[in-house]
Amino acid sequence: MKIVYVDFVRFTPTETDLFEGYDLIVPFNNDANSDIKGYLVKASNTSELQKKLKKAKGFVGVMSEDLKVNREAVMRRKVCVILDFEGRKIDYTTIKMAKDKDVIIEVSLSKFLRVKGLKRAKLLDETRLLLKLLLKFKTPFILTTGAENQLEVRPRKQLYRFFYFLSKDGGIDCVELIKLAKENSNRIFRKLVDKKYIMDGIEILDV
Amino acid sequence: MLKLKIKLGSPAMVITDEWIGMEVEVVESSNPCEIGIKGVVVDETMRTLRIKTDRGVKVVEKKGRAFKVKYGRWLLKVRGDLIAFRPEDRIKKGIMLIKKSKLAKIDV
Amino acid sequence: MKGLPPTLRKKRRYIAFKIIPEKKTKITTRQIYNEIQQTIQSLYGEWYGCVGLKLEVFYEENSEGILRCSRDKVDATLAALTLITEVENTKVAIKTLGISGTIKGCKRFLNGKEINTER
Amino acid sequence: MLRREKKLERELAELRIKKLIEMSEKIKFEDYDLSRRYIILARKIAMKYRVKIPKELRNFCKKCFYPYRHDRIRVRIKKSRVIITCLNCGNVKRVPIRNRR
Repeated sequence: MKIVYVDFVRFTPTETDLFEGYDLIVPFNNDANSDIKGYLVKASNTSELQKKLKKAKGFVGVMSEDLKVNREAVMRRKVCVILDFEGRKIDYTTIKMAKDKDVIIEVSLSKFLRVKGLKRAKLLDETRLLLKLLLKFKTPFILTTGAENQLEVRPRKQLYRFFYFLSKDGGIDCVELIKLAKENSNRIFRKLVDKKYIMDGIEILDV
Repeated sequence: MLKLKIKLGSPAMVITDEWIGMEVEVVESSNPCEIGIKGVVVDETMRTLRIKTDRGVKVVEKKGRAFKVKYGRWLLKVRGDLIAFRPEDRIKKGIMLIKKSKLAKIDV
Repeated sequence: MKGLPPTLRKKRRYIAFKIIPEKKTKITTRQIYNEIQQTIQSLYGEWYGCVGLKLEVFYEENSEGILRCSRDKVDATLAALTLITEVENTKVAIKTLGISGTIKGCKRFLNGKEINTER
Repeated sequence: MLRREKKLERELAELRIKKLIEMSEKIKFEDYDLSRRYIILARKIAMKYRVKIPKELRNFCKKCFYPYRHDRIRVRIKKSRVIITCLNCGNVKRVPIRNRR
């Protein structure tokens, strides 16, 4: 079967040749007027999250700095993705729970583009640990650009190669990582687009 | 609490329905001999299905296999991991699985 | 004196890349080379920092170029290229077009134009 | 927390019980043991979801769960009641016949 690649971005995308190799770009932008889009929820504390989630529908992504908010978000049934940015905090238990609740954890590239120096070094280290945990628990995750503007987008090959190198350097099973990332990307694509894909493990072959 | 409306005949409900009497074909399996076993389910336990084929009754494990199933007007492909419960537990656990899974299309 | 046997020679890879600037600003060869060099320096430091970098060609009109690096550090160089966001205060994105073992092979990734390198 | 959908569960359970018992009825002359197995499954479902097995479907032995088959039971009418004796286990079921007033 053909592998499809999904990318999450935070703006309304227009054509660029940087968007090379992606089959579906999901804008997490509540103003975007494309058919397939994510619903972005930004929250700084848990009560705000709960309030905002009441209105939310569809493919909901939560973006938050707070560890407690992220943990709460994983437990909510509506939340599909925990979005990534440079200040996100996520821990062992959250990742373990995400596996149980089938919440996708996004690992984005563009957070590295926004910071420099020691901060970036720390971020790289954090991401390595995150990837290690994701592999350990087999939590669904997706490698994305997570771009906030056009110039933060990178072509697919570059993105996967980057994470391949990052994990290989950190002593993580890089082949497995890329394999899982592709599988998950496939799954998300089919969930969002394919009407014949009912849920994980059930699909219509013929009427 | 948000209530889910699961339609009774929707294709996602295969995992809660009775498999005995269904026409089943093994599509995916780590054991190549099992692929292509086709017939009617005669009995079901927690981990296995007994399928009555032209060449006698075969016992196929549920976990790690995928089955092609005729259900209602659909022809479905169902992963065996989803039905790997006791037959009577499947009603409760199946509904839970459907409720738990994100973006499941339940109102077809 | 014979040269080094092929097994012991430095293996090289050539990376074709393209710079996509925010506005239509021209980026000079010097600027881009400095930026790449600096990024690699800051990313990998002195210990791992030597990747055998050389900017073989760079066409300022369509901002495409070919970069040389050693074979076992291709991934490192690519990662550094992806992380470049700025060249001399203009925001840019770098798109790698392809990797090849020779400059000649690398040229097919470039804009399809016949460009002769005299060196 | 996810909540159980008990109503839906019971609805499904009733459907499945009906299906199973009908199936056991169908094959009881070919495979007696299998048809007993279906009844046990149906009973398990009924117990788990606290659904009653409808009266018209309850024609199996209460003790050994073998479905009633004309050559394995004895039916006698005595003292204004029907006495059904299961010949597999010897269990006796008495159904009184009352006059309708």
